[in-house]
Amino acid sequence: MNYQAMLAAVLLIPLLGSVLNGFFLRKAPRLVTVTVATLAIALPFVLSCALVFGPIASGEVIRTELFKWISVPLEGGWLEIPFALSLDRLSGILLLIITGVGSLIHLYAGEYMHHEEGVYRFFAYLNLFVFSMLSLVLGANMVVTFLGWEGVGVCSYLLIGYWYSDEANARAGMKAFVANRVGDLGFLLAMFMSVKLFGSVDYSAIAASLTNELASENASMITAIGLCMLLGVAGKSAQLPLYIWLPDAMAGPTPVSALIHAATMVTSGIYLMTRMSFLLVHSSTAMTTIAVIGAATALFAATIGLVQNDIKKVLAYSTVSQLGFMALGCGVGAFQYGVAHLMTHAFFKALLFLGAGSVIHAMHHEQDIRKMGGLIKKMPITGWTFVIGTLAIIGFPGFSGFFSKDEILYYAWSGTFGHPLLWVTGALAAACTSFYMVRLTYLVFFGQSRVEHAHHHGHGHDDHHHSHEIHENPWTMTLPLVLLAVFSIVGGYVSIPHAIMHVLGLEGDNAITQWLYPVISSAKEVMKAVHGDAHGSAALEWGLMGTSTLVMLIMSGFAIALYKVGPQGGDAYAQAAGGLYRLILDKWRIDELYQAVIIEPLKKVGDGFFKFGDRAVIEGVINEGPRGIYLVTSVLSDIQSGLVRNYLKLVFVAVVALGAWIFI
Amino acid sequence: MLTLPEIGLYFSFLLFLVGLAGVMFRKNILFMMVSVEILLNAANLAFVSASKITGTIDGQVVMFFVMAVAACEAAVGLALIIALYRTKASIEADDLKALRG
Amino acid sequence: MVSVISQWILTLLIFFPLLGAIVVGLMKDVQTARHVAVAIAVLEMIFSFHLIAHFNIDSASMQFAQDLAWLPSGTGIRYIVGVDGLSLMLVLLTTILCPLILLSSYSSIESNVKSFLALFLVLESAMIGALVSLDLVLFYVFWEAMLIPMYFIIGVWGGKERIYATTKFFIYTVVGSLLMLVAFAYLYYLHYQQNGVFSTNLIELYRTAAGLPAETQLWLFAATALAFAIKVPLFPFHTWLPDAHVQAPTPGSVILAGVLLKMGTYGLMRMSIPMFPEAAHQAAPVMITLSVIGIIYGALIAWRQTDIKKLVAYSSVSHLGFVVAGMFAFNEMGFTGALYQMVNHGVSTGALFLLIGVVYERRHTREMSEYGGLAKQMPWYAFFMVVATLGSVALPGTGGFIGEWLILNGVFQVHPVMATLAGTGVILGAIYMLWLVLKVVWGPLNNEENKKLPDCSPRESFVLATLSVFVFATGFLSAPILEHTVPTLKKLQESVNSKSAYKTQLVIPGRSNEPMKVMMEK
Amino acid sequence: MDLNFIAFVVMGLAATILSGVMITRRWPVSAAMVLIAVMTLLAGMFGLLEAHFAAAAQIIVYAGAIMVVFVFVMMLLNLPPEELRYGGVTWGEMVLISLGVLVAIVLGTQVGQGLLTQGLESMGYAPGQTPAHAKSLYFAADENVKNVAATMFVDYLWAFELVSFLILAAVIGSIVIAKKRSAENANAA
Repeated sequence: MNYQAMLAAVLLIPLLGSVLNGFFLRKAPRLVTVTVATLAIALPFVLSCALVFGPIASGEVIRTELFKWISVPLEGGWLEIPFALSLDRLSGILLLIITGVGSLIHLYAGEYMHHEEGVYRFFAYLNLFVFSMLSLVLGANMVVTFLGWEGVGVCSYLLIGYWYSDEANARAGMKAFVANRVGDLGFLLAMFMSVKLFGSVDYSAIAASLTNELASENASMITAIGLCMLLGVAGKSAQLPLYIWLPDAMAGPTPVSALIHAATMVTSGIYLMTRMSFLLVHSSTAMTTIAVIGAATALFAATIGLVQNDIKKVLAYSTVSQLGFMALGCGVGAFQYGVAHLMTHAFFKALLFLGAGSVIHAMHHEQDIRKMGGLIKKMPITGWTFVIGTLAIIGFPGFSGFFSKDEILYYAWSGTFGHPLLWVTGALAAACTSFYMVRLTYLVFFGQSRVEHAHHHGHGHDDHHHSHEIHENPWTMTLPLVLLAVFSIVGGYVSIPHAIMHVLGLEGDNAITQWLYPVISSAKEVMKAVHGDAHGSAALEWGLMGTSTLVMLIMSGFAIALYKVGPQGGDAYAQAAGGLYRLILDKWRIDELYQAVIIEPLKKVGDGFFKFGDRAVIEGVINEGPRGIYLVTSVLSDIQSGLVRNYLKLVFVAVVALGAWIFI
Repeated sequence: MLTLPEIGLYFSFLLFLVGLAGVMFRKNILFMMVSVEILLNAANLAFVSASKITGTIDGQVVMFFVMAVAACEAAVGLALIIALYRTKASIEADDLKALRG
Repeated sequence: MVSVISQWILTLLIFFPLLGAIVVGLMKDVQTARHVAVAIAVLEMIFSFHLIAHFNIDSASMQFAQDLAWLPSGTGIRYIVGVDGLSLMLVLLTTILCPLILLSSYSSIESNVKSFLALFLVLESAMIGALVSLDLVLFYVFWEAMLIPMYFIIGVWGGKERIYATTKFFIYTVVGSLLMLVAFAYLYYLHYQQNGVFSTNLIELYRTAAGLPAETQLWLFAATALAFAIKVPLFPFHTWLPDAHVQAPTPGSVILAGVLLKMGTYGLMRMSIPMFPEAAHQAAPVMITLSVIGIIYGALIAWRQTDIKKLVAYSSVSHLGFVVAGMFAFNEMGFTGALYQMVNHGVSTGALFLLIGVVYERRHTREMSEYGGLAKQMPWYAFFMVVATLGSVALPGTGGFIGEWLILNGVFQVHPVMATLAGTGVILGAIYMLWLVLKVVWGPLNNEENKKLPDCSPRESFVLATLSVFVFATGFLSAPILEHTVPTLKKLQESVNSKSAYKTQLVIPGRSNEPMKVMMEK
Repeated sequence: MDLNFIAFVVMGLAATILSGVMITRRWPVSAAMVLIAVMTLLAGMFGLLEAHFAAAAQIIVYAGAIMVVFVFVMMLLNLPPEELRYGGVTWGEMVLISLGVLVAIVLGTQVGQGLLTQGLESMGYAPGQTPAHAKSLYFAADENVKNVAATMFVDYLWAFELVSFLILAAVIGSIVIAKKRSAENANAA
């Protein structure tokens, strides 16, 4: 089996799984459905491993063309867009994450969804999602990527609205799709501009034709491409101002949140930016905008996370915040660390979501952290893996988040497009992250249990025999947790900071930089040529690292001290903050703002168009037009009254008019 | 100071207006015909006045022709009125709407 | 043998349904008549596959042509038919949609069935005739002939306000057609003045028309384009469409959205643009602006509708705005996208109207609030609905995406701002279509009456599944499909941009394939 | 201001007012009587304008012959008095009346008169002077009837003959029209 066929198989097996589950295994037992679905992801994972650690590691790029997709004549040539796949080192990383984390989550979901009716639908969507996500990262041109880009949006829409009987879920799905669509318009425009500029949408063709001269001649166009792409990224990767859909997307089943809204789909914006890094770096405007948006998102979402009480909401805002970090990394020119953080985040955030799902599953869909507490005794595996995930996300030294996040923060200060202010914003966001994550972990797993009482009220009669039986979940749910916990620890060692490498006596670049060298080398060269070398130093790196670690420790300690007494621990501060607290609790009321500023006016315009434009004006003109003609004709016809006297009157009028015309 | 024929022209115009009003506003065909006679007389007055103004005789000749035509008109018109009255038992002009569009 | 078939195939395609209409009209048993009608439409579809099997994809000529005497020779009015890449797509769309629509009419048409079937077949015949005729008078005859069956289909089998709707439909269309007729007549006269010979041969008139002074062209363009714009319908001539759609019976809505609206866009591409390239260039900014207004206007109105059929009707206004915008970009991407989008819109909107018909037959209401949560009761229905919706919102992987992508791309190359504005229509499209799905398919199943609804019958499922397959097939097989149109559209683009006459010729099967002598070459 | 002038103006005013009175009569016969008076006044005006033939013809033909026919027909039909108005003055009539008044004012002012004579002057006519090409130049001013006859039977001979045919046709036509009905009745009977 050659590599091309393997690559095609990686893409198509999940689609096959989806079709099987969606059409042919509707009546099959749950076990069959789950097995088919999981295998449809696990098999590509195996193939991916073979590909990535084989030819890709040795520097090859695998490219295969499945079929001709679009081909139209263009001025002076053809615009040929084949359905082509390309696997290089960047897509290799994502391929492993998607299929690897994906298989674990499928395994987990099999148990998590066991009491659902018609679970085939869920797995069909999930497999379809993986197919879309794979075509996103494997696409050799923008259009194939866009197929995946919108495909994941649709799957996300379907999965968020999986429990469609509750209209709120369906609405959340719709919101996600529409917000994504806004971003997709940006992507579309970026494509159109590259067709205009390069006559192609193929990544490698664009890279080949983008010379420095071309870039400087078309600087505004390059900037426009970058900004349009940023709009797309903001939609998909939940950046300001389009992040609003992601917290609502938590309405979907928890495995979906883990896979789609933490590990894979939302990171596709980061992937795209890295993929297009060679182009973005030509425009410092675009890069700076990306960095600023990223930093702002990181801080903004982190502040909301501080006060949320829904376990999944906290994680959702944490995801938005972490995505902001990744965008910040890309924006300052440290694409490789953006990708590194993407990877570590995929591990620990999937872990955290699955852990949260495990808790929710055990507690029978209770999501309020004020009604939890002390769960670590009842669910030790979930608890401890969750703690590992928390340590990873807050950047505790030695855990994966530490390496990737600190590298991003370091470059935020010293990178090509970096600025100390960006670092300050990022560090503040990291401090908030430490606080809310520790708060979350502490309130859920430690301290006094607040479960029993709440449970009786929460679930009524049928849960009576369950209420005292919160227990660890079966292996299919804990195995993914443990594996992800392992990766959450070791995953960060691909991006050991230079300063530490130096201490350890390691030479050269760290693993992720080396691995991604072929992808981002041209971007690096451009940055070097245009903007000069990065202006960092080992001392600065140590200083920044120390500062952020210290801040992290202080905030974590603060959180533990505050919430030792239980969820009411923060009330004093909340009261002191007063209106600001309520504003943050209401997520800064951004949704309401959009509703009032965009949605409602548009609705009014739509109503106005219908009632005034269509019914009154156009209909009026069209209907009154004939009426007017009728009026005219009736007057004309009345003139033909047959009465001689009237004819004479007309003659008189005509003679007077004629006289007036002649003499005046 | 206006000369006689010029005043004649002006009277002819006033007479014409009066006759026209009669034709336009009366519904009785007989009255309309009588009004037409006024119209024709007004025209005659204009012809004669013009003849005087220009010092030519042609206007008076034409006035004679007009008179002849008026006689024809009266003869035919009155014959028509009689025929009409026989068929419709009315000489209201508004009852004659065959030309209505 | 093949060449004989090829020679007569278009004539067969035009008149076979007409013959079928007579047969169906004479049948006694209603059920048999239904079957026979479907069989006729299926046969018609099979005949039309001959076109695709023997179509020369490297040629922009009018293939399968036939040129017969019709009216007295002095008038220059002949029976000339032929297909090129442009009409081929739409002929196939018509022949494929028609059997499906006839199948769907089994349950939606219950009175005067035979008349309906006969009228429908007449309509099919007229549509194909209009698509393949290359003589202005012949075209006009078919163009008007389409109107009559549709008038009756809406007027007899329609909803409560059908008379109002059908009258409006008729008046709008006829006003446009008459202007077009005047333009044709004037062109006929001008041709005579220039060449001393009367002719209504489209291929010759291309040359006459393109050589006219700009001002004359502009007037003639305006007259023909208005006729087609009303049919499309382009903003602000669209108000007949929601009424006609809402009042029409399901098969009527489907054929209206599926094929009849395409006649407008087809006419623009076949007549207005290549005939009057100079004028088309001058009018392009206006046309693009109008279509972009239509895109946004239609979308915003669609969003605020509570009547599901009206929503889809206004979505058509929005979608066809894309088509018109695309063709007035005057590049291959725009033309290709416009043509492709015509086909896709026919498929996906056709499917949506069928889906509305399915629930309308069960519940006899089109109010969105009467539905909700149908996914629980009718999972297959929900599936088809979502597929049709995705096709309609131009998801990558569906044909709509290819079409809209090419259109927006084409427009973007010349009018970036307009393309961006049109792009917001893509967002709004997602909003109103998903809103429809949200209100009909998702949500709680509260209404008691909806709890007893049966899922799609096998017949309905077959029709919808076929269309669903088409939605995705057009999304992935676009290259082999669009191959057929490339030479035609390339030629069209070249002639429009050089503002010279559109030169094409008839290729009559069986004769030597040398270009037919154009009469005025002297 | 001589007597001729005063007499002319008085007669003109009387003719105008009487014609106004005439068109507002309810009885056709009284209207015919008033009309005879108007015509007599007009004949006097012709006389003052030195158109003696016209004055005589006016009285003989018009007041005598034509009006007799009118009165004869009126008596024959024996019509009832007419209702003068079937409703208020309509807008259209108001417009027409105001138009008429407007034209009267325009033409009645010096401006209007200037307008009327403007064209004449430019064509070589001037008040009181005889144009160069007028053939009636050869006739003395006080031999009016002779002058008229000479012009009529020299310059307008053909027109005169045509008018005689017209009168003939009118006579035959009026007989046919007036008799038609009874002839049909006779055929039907």
